[in-house]
Amino acid sequence: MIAALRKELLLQWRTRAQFMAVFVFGASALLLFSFAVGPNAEILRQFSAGFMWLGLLLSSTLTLAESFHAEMENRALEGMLLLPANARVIYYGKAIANWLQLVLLGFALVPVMVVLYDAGTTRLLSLALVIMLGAAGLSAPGTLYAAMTAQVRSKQTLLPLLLFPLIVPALLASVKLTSLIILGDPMGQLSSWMKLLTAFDAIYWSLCGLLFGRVVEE
Amino acid sequence: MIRNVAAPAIEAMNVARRYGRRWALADVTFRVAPGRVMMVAGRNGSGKSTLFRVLSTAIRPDRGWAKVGGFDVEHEREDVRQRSALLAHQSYLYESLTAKENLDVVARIIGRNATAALLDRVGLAGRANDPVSTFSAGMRKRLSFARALLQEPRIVFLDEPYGQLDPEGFQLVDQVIRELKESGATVLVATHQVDRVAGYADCSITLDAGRVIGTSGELE
Amino acid sequence: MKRSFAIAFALLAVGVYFGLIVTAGEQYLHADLSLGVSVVARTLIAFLSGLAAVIVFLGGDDIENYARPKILLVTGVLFLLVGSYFGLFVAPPEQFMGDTQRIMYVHVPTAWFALLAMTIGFVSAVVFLFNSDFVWDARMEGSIEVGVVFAFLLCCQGAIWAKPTWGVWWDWDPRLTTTAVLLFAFLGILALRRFVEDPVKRGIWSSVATIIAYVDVPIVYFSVKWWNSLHQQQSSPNTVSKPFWIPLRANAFGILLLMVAFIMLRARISALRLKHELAPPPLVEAQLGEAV
Amino acid sequence: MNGTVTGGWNFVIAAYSVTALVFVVYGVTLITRLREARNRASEER
Repeated sequence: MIAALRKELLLQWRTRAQFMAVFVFGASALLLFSFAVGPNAEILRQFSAGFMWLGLLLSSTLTLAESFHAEMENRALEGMLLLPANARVIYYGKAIANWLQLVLLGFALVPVMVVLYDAGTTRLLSLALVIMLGAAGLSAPGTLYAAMTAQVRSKQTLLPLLLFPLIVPALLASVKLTSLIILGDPMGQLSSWMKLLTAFDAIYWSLCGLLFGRVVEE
Repeated sequence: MIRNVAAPAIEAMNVARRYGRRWALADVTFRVAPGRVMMVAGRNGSGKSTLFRVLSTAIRPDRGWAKVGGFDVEHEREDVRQRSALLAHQSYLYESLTAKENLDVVARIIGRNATAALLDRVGLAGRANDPVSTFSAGMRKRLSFARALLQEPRIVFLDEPYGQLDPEGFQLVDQVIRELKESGATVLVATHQVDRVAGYADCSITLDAGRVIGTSGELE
Repeated sequence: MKRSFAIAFALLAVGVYFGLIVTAGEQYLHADLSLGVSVVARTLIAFLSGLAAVIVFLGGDDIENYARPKILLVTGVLFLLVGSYFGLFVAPPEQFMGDTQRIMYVHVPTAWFALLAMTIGFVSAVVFLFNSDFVWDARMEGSIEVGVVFAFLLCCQGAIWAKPTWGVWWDWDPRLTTTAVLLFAFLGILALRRFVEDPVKRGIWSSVATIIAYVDVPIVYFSVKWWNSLHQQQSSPNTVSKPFWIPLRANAFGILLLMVAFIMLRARISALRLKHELAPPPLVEAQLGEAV
Repeated sequence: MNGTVTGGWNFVIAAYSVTALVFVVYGVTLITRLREARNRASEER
């Protein structure tokens, strides 16, 4: 498990230029969203959480697809499976690495959001927790679907097509939590959304791990 | 688990495998005793690679069954994988990692080391810290060879081991196969270098259109 | 196989008798046909025997038989004609909803069977992953496609219902929104199936995707419900009073039969293609003369 | 307004028409697709 994770992190470190490109993509998406709304500071602040998560979601399809690019190049994934290494270990290694990358991306997008939308907050710790939980919701099913679509023609379309409807609850919860943190939480809804997001993560982290072997083994 | 020692190292019975609608393997049956070196001949597309992929558990057979080291390739995959290694057509290498890192990744997962010695063995010690993306086809072949040997397999599947290698590389492959044989490992070699391999192989089968069309030498 | 079809029809008949005919007798003939079974028990029997009929129809389905789906199709259309006649012309307008209530007689059964079709897809996916029998792959494809068609229809009906009721076409009602999310999730799975040539991979991947998408249903429902909790909680339209039973239940049985027939037809199309794809290797003699 | 939604018959008709249309169109396409698939299967045999 540790060995598999180390391999993923090494691969990601080698392609860190890719990460920068994805970050710039996400940041420019945030910039474009504000053009769609117009220069109304109050409305932008209201929508800031939604925009940030949409930016992260769009970027995530790039990083997820990319994470299987190296595996498919020389059929390296098959090589890994033929070692007496469990497919589940490979899945969790990859999912955790993707999660770390998404968390990093989320943290990097926060200052962009603060500057563009004037959506600052002092509750940085809870914001970090939300980004971590939300990214976990994206990475667990995302890694599984990326493994499938990496082997298919027209993968660029298929991955978002499969992933976006699925992560609706995680997206809703993350957006709601983020905007509750930024705009205040008068009705005390924070904990119930947090529970929903945690439940989503728990279900998909276990279910996808169970099913990954069936997807990659031929 | 205790298995009969005299049991064949590899046993395939009516193995068939389809790619899409094309049957790459139609019906293959053979047995090889442990410690033998077997040549698998046949022209391009005759099913050699598919046979190796089935035997090394990369893909499941659609029909029939096969046992490697006494373990079923469909239901006891972990056991087969622990005992065998495949030198495949694809190199199984990560382009962005260096030669040494590629081997280290494998070594760490299966809990072995001695990657430096292996790199030296295949003549890549000087390029150990260069990324694979800068390697030539022959160097990649050498590196995947090292990757397969790292697993210390008892049963080795070598798919075109001579492909893209220089004369020096030919010598290296010959020597490695000889050493594997001396250590008691079973080696299957799929190749077009029929004359060269026939010099040291104990037996051979010839495939055509996914079927065995000829055998020679003592298989069992 | 032949027997299971008869059993399913018998189960259906029991359901129709207790769910529909007894009520119709009370309403229009003033005759007690209930055989002493209470109202609650009758509803339960109708529900359970309908469900059992679906299971037996599909579980015991002979994929080679092409007459059965057509019989079911015709029977289903008959039920729908009766139900719609009652729904449009016989049943009184509802107290609050007026005539728009009549939309419910098709909307509610469509909702039940959209969800049921997707549940059948989920069950088929699980069975396929365990036994790798391609009949279940064909059934999965059939029920997912039927589920998608029903979900699409459901969204259309929902929009038509929402306009006179709340003044907007789309109210972000949790049930309707969940249906829309489901529609897109299962459309994605159908797209995935189109892009994968290898039948084994196609079967396994779409089973995995189906399981993952189906597990999402309750989570989506609750998240949309909480998300939309600031809006007014619309009350469930009244479908419980007796005058509304006949059109609702007749249409329910009709749509049940249509769903089963559609799944059967669609599964046969998939099965024919799979039969072609999974044909055994041709038995040609190896040409020994051409040996290398 | 006494809380009752009045009128709305056009919506009712629309809903029933959409339902009928979807069922009929889907049913017809299924039957034609099945016929095509069967013809293709018998041709190959």
